[in-house]
Amino acid sequence: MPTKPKIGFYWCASCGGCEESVVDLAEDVLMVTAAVDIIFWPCAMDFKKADIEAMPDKSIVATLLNGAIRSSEQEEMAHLLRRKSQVLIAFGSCAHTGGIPGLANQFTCEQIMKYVYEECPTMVNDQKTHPQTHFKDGNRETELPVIRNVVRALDQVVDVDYYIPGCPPTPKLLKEAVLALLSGKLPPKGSVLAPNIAVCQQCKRNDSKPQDISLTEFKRPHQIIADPDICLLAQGLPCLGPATRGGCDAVCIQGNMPCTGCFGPVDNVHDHGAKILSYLASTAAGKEEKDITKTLAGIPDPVGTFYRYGLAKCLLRGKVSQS
Amino acid sequence: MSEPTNTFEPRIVAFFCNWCTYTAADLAGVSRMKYAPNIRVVRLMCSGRLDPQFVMAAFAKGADGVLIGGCHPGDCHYVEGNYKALRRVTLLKRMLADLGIEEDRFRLEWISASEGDKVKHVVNEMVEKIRALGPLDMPGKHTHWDKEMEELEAHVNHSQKEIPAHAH
Amino acid sequence: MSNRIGVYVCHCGTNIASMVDCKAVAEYAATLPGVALSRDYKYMCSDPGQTLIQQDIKEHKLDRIIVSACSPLLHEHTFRNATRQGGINEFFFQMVNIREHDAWVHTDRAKATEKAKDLIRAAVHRVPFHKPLEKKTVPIKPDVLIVGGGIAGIHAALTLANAGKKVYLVERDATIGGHMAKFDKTFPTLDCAACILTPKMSTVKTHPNITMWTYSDVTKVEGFVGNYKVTVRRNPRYIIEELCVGCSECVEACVFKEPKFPDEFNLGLGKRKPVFLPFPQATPLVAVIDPETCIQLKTGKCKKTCVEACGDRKAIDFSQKAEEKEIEVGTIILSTGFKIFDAKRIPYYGYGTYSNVFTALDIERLVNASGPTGGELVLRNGQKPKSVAIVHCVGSRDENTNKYCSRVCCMYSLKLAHLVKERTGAEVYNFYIDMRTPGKGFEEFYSKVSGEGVHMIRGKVADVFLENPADKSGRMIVQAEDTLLNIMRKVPVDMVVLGVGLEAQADANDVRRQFNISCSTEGWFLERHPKLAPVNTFTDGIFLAGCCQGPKDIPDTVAQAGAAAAEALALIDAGSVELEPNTAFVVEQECSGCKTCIPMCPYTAISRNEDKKIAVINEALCKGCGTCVAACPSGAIKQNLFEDDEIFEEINGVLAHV
Amino acid sequence: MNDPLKQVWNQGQQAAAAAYKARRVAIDPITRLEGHGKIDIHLDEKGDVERAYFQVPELRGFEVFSLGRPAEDMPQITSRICGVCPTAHHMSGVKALDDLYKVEPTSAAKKLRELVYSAFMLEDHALHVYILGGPDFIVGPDAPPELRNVVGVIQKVGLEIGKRVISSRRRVRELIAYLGGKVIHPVLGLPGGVAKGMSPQDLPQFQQLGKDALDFAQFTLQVFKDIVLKNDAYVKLITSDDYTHKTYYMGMVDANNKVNFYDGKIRVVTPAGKEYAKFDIHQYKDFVAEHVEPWSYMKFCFLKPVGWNGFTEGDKSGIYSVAPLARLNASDGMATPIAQKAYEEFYVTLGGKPVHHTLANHWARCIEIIYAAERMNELLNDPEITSKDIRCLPTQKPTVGIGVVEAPRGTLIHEYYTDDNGILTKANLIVATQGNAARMAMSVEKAAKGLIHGGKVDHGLLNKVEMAFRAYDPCLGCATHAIGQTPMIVTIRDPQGNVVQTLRRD
Repeated sequence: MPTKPKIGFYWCASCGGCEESVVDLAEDVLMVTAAVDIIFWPCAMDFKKADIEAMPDKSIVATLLNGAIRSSEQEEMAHLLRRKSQVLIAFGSCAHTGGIPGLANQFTCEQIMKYVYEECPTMVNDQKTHPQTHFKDGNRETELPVIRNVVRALDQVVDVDYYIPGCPPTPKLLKEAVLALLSGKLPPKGSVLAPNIAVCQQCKRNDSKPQDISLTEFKRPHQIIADPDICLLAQGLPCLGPATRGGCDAVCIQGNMPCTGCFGPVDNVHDHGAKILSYLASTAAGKEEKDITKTLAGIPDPVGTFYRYGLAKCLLRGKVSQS
Repeated sequence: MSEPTNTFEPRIVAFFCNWCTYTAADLAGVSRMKYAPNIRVVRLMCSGRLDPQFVMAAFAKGADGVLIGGCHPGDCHYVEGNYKALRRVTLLKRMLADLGIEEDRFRLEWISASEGDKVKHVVNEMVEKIRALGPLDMPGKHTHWDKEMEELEAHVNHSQKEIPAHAH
Repeated sequence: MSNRIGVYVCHCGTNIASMVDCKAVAEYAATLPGVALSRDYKYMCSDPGQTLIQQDIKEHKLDRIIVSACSPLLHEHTFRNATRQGGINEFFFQMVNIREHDAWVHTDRAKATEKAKDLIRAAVHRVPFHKPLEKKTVPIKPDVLIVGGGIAGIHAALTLANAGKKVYLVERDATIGGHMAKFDKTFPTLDCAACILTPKMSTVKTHPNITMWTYSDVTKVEGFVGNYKVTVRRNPRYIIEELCVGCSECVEACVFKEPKFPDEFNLGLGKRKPVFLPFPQATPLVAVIDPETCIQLKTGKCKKTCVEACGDRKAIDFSQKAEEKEIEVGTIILSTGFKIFDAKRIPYYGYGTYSNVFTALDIERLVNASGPTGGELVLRNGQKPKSVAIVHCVGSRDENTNKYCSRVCCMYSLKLAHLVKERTGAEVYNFYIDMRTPGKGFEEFYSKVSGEGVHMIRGKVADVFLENPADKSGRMIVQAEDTLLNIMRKVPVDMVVLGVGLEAQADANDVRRQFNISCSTEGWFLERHPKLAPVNTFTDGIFLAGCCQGPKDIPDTVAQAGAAAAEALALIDAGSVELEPNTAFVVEQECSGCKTCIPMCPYTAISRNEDKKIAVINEALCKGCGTCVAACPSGAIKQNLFEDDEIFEEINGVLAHV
Repeated sequence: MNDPLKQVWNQGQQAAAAAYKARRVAIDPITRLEGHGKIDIHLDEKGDVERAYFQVPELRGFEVFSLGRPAEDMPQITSRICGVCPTAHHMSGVKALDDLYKVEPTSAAKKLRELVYSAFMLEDHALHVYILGGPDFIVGPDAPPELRNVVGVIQKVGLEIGKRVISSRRRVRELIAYLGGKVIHPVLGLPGGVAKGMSPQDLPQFQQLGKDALDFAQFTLQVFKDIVLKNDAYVKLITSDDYTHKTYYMGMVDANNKVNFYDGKIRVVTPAGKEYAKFDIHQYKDFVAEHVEPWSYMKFCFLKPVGWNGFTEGDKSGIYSVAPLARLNASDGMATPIAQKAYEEFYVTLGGKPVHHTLANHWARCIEIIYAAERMNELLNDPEITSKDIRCLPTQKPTVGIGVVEAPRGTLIHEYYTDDNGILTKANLIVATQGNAARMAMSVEKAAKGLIHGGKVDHGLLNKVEMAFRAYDPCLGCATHAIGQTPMIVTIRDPQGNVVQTLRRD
């Protein structure tokens, strides 16, 4: 049968939810597989690397890569796949903006190693053994990839053509992207393949939001029983919908929980967290510093809240004491 | 990485509102007050225009400090813009601290059009504090962070010669 | 497409060139991307300087202009015009401040030069993002509001009214006239204040173009140049102004047979009844009832003999309520005046404790024919003083009170010395720090007065104490170090006159906020520029006249009032004014309708389009602060002249390493 | 494309796609490590296996970057450990929050949580049975690799099943999405309850789904019995020594020592099947400990009181096992009738408790699918399921909270320490497959040693090792069935460490 265009999926530092969302195309997978050959990279890295290396450059129409880049191994694959693919798409929050693993940029690699292998409560490790990138066990030597000091979004490692946002991206966005690929109707390079308008536009509760809600208190989700029909921000919950790219159909809000920003910012925003901060602080009331401080105390973790999925793409890229 | 030296000249980006603080800086000039040459003023119409993104950009691009200047509470030319600024700055201070930026590197001051001397004092004080802290140098830090990738990238790009598309 | 940027580095004579190597800066600028032409020039604001820009635009096809010189607040308009006359949109221009913000405030030439380069680099990054914009012009409403009915307000009002403009004159006291109405004679000519002021006052009252509202306060000011909406509260005086003829029969008839309440106009030196006329020439000549002391108003139980006396005129109305008037004016003149220094703040001068210590203003009333003593200058015990000390600089030129010189005290102290001597023949001692007599005929007046045998003692009075501590109304000893003779002088006197200084009105700060202007740390309203715009404020369409801007004498006050009136006239006759196009607008297709911006706007310029479910900005109402722009979570609101891209590039540019 | 075979092929392709991706990513819950199984085999002079290393090469450090986060965000943050079983992490996290704030969820809330959780267990297990592990038996271990996948399954049992697997899975996941906002990284959990309830008008459609799910579950067990248990060769394989390790077993049980996924006490039985311990989760640190090897980023769990004695079996070694087989071994039965019958049959057939055969996990999994389906139905028909009383607001000051659930791949523990403001100061996460990590490493070595002699290796080795892996459902073996290639590279080195042979199926 005639060879269909090859599309590849690859994963780096991610949870696999992105691939799950591909699975969640369910019956729709047929439409996709009818049109393209999905090339699945097997798990064995060394093996597959050789295999990919053997492929002609640009012989893959498009590779959708999910996951942040944290290890030398992932970095290497990113470079290879870039080389072999005509179009490289950062698929999902982690590849797009670093995702939740990017929160690690608020800590040093040493901190992580020390805690995980020495200090965590259930650890028994008197020798303070750490995994070694090169370990000699008698005459035997084993290797492990290097864990980098900073977590990176895909475009901080290689040139990226398009982005599909979301943690995870919706099957709908994936389908549209693949169809766009096939029809050759792709937007300009660098585009995010999702609507350039914030979540509120799709949110059923939009009309319920009063025009002026200057908040004297920000609530945390566990502190209130949220009315399922009223704008969550109006109820005091710092919902990031207004500052977050839409395309998700506001599903979290339908689950009666505030948007946490996984689709990242819209095109005009340079730094998602700073913009979220600006918008939320603008919603706060108070003229005396102490009142303002009290109001904003309802947002105890600005970095973790505003850069939940995007610390790697914060203009500062993480805690300045990094590495 | 780059430890403070006495030759270090802090680079401070200031965002001044047109009506009070920018005018105060003009007054300082007209009054020939002398202060440290480390500050670069970006004029905004109102401190309410201050988008925290500007502060992040300034630090990311190499500012060692950022100073915001606006009208005193109640004096805003646009009624309440400075309160909006205060709200944003209050939260931004906390966030910058969590990102490891020392408190003294980011400052908000209310300076009215007649307080030329305050411009002088605030700038001098800030410059000295930051001089003591040493350079922030985010661009340098970022380059340093990314050094860990160079070797590999070079390796990958030279490990194999071009395989033309018609190879198979 | 890359731009062709022209960069001009102004020497401003030596103002900039002495601290900034303009040539080097210009050469550096020439190396920056997009810069097609870079020059340094002695005076960019001069005609040849501006012509240079216009020619270059044509010859070198420049599409962006950067002038680094003084503050944009000074010459931005000048160079925008030059840019426009050169044939490109005036907003393709950017000004860089290397004088006020650089040359004038730094001492290290190398570093100042570096700074200039950084600032210009910022502009070079910025200008490519500039968009062609049109200024919006708004019509100027011809009516004028003048706040404060002293000589400054009166003169400005008459000037404008005579020019055919409608004027609202608002005064918070019951009568116009201000401080000048309290004076007896005026220096140096010694002509009587009343004689020159009261005719002007009555003209104001009768002038068809002037609406005079006394006993009134401005409560609200909205809008912008050419289009201010002002609310004035007319406080109840319990007399119907239109019906009262000032016959003062009600005053005679009042149930209080004798005046027993301190009379404000005479600074408490005289007494009045609950119903009174401030002073014989009060304008309007309409009685006032003081609710604090009137039995009817306090208890509602009074025979109301005043009402009987008024009879058919029915001018008395105890039920009168405050009434709000809303007016629309195009320009505003503030002439809210000053308050005298409170002499009690210097306790060792004994004001308020020793009965024969007076302020200069007290004396003005005492020597005034219509004053409480009918012009008799006497001690509290009714006798004429044999010796009088006049103390200069009370509350002026003093670290503990006011550092500034109040400008008028020396002259009025000399005037009072003359009057005291004339009326009482007493020995007069003027204690001064320096004798300041700058002004037409001032020095002559000084020698005249000293020629009259007034003792001039150069020394700051250190203490005033009672000869006999038991007798608070007895003779006092005035102690001062005579810095000419270098001896300690202790002069016994019957009367001490304190030459109190001038201070900003107690509520100057509230007024300033209400009108959205600035004031100095001392509370004087701040002029836009001390030399180039002395009667303008930073708020277009609002002007200053008289002592609210700083201490000054009557001639200066009147001159300034005229100037303020002229500025207002210029605006009115221009008919319209151009506004900065720095307004904000919503990019429709990017607005998610989150409503964050709506409460940001203090001018309610933002509303929600319920059909499209997005925000819309009314450009006419937008004043261009940009607060909504910073707040918009989608970056869907942009501000002309201050777009995100422009500011981000300015940041990049200023920090871009060489 | 109307040729039926081609349709089958496409179905296969697509289900395989699902299979492949799902399994691959499921490595995360094992160890919070990203990357892929790697086996490094070292031979001695005689060419026999001296040592086989099973390595996991990535680390993300969730416990560390959770510090400073508001506790209530943890169920959503930690669900990103795994996108295949986010629901397990979410639930374990939410239960830790209940404990942290000392707030008892309303009874309706508990039922809604368990409903979501049962649905999740069902769809996750089904995936494994039909697409990932199952084909080893359904198609047969000796069948050519390109057929030992869902394509083969469909050819063997018919196209209908392929469709049924996909649609059943989709519908069950729709239930999760309904209550959780999203099926991947759901958001329902809050301390003291859930954010969203079940509306009465939506209930009937889900009740119907419950019925269908139960049919599907029973059908699934039947398929397994017909194809596997009726085949002596398979039964022999299952019980063969290559796949047998005598270790401790751990699982969660209810008050009657019946298997429970959502709540209960942790029970551990000895290799001999005797109860070794039964403890409240708050005591877990007395029983569970972690061990580090310098050659892998993955940490190996063991029983603290017994201690770490290397990769060895028996009651002297702290190594224990989790997941379906372990859960059945650690319990006295199933809490629902149909599942209980299957449970009894399981032990009768395999010669009584405990069962040490790794491959028996497949069967155990089918039994758990039935339990999950039965439990779904119980809950969907509980009048309280549509109650509006779904939240109980926390009032206590937070200090420390521990939560546990049985994830498809075993016991999953979250522990959060916070300040008075509920901000994390410390976190500890024991994820399911860590519990099997040591036993997996042993399986690898056992298979290697059993099959490599005199430096000679054949492809059978890879099959066997793969099967050992897949039985644990650790997600390392997933890709195999996708395109018929082994997921593992096996590098064979001589004593000098030189690579003498690199094996892979292609």
